[in-house]
Amino acid sequence: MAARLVFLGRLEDAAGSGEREVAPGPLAEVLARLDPALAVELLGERVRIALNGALVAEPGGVVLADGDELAFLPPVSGG
Amino acid sequence: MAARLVFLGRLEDAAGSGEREVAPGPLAEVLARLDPALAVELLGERVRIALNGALVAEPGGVVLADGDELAFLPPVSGG
Amino acid sequence: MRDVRLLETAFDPALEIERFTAGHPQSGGVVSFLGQVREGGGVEALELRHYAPLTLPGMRQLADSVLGRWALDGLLIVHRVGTMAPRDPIVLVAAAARHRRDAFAAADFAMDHLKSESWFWKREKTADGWRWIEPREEDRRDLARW
Amino acid sequence: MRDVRLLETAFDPALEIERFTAGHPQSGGVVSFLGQVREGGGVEALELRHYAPLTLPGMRQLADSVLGRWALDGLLIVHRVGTMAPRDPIVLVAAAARHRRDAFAAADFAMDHLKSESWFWKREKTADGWRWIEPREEDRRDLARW
Repeated sequence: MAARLVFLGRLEDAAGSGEREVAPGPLAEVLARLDPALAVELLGERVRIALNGALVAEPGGVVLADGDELAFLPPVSGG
Repeated sequence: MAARLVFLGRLEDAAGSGEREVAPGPLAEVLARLDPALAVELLGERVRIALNGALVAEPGGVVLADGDELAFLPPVSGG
Repeated sequence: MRDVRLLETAFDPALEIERFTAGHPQSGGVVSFLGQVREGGGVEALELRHYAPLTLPGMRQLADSVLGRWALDGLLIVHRVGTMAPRDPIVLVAAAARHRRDAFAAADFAMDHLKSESWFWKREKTADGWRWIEPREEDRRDLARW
Repeated sequence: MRDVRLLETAFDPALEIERFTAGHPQSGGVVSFLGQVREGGGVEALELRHYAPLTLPGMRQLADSVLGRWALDGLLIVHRVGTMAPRDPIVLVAAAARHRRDAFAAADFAMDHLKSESWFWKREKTADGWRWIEPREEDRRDLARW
């Protein structure tokens, strides 16, 4: 089993794909196994995070379990 | 020949018809030949007057000639 | 650009909006207001009268003033006169603009002025017969916003 | 009363407005906003992406907050996702109310919040290829009005 990262908007370009399977674990460890440039983008101040469809107020405490979906949401586009 | 008075909105009810032919002459004389109750309504503060399709700023100076059309416009209805 | 009509017979607002939108492909947004005769409240019919020498010219002047005030690609004003039944469309205003803020403000302004300043007299028929509709304080307040 | 839809395929705004209006015969006025892909400016295609677990629930919450804030008879929000061509409809918001002031404000508010707070990501295709659309300062200002 694995967890899944989902990249929205321009983060999809940065990640090279819309989603990616990763080994479960604390978010800091999951990000440490990614390309550092991508990890920096994902941790951007204006990027919101949703765990299994619910926005996360404190991403620091997230621990991914098997089957979890973690979405990275950059600012939405203008009108 | 004659001039014509046109009564809009509730003034049509007050006049008993939408328009009426009258003998030409100064507006004061024309009104003096009408039913006094109707004349009072037509001279109401919020009634505007249009001579041949153009609003009149100073009704006191109007003199009706043959073929003229004088319209009495009460306040327009609300939305 | 400016399409202003006073109609003696029924019109199809959906078709008007469709044509208006298709005619302004460069506009990002179209705001429309549709006013219809309300169903309920005991009103059986609504009659709108106008004074031909003033009413349509006044609507055209209003359209020009709206076009002068906001950056619009197009403005549509269609108004019925005559006798209407509940559900019948009375008025349609549509504004097409590059920026939606302009379109909203233009349609809102046009409606406030159409309702309170255009030369229409309205009467309603209920079980008690016909009754003329008086000016409303609310309309004067609406106008004072601009 | 509340009709909120996220569509993967094209829709017909005129038909939607017609049905919405017919469904609210007691409303004196219906205000609608239609946003379409602009023709011109070199844009060949527009793509809107969403995040299913958040986007439609967020639109429904927005609709509820609009309905709680103004006296409406009904509210319609229809939004496209996927790839669209110039002239394609993107979004339709319609508000039916007894008083037109409520309908105007509700549609205006709904659009400001849809544009700046809903979970949509947009990219445009021009001769230079695809480019993501960034947030706009104007959208934040629009939101600050409420």
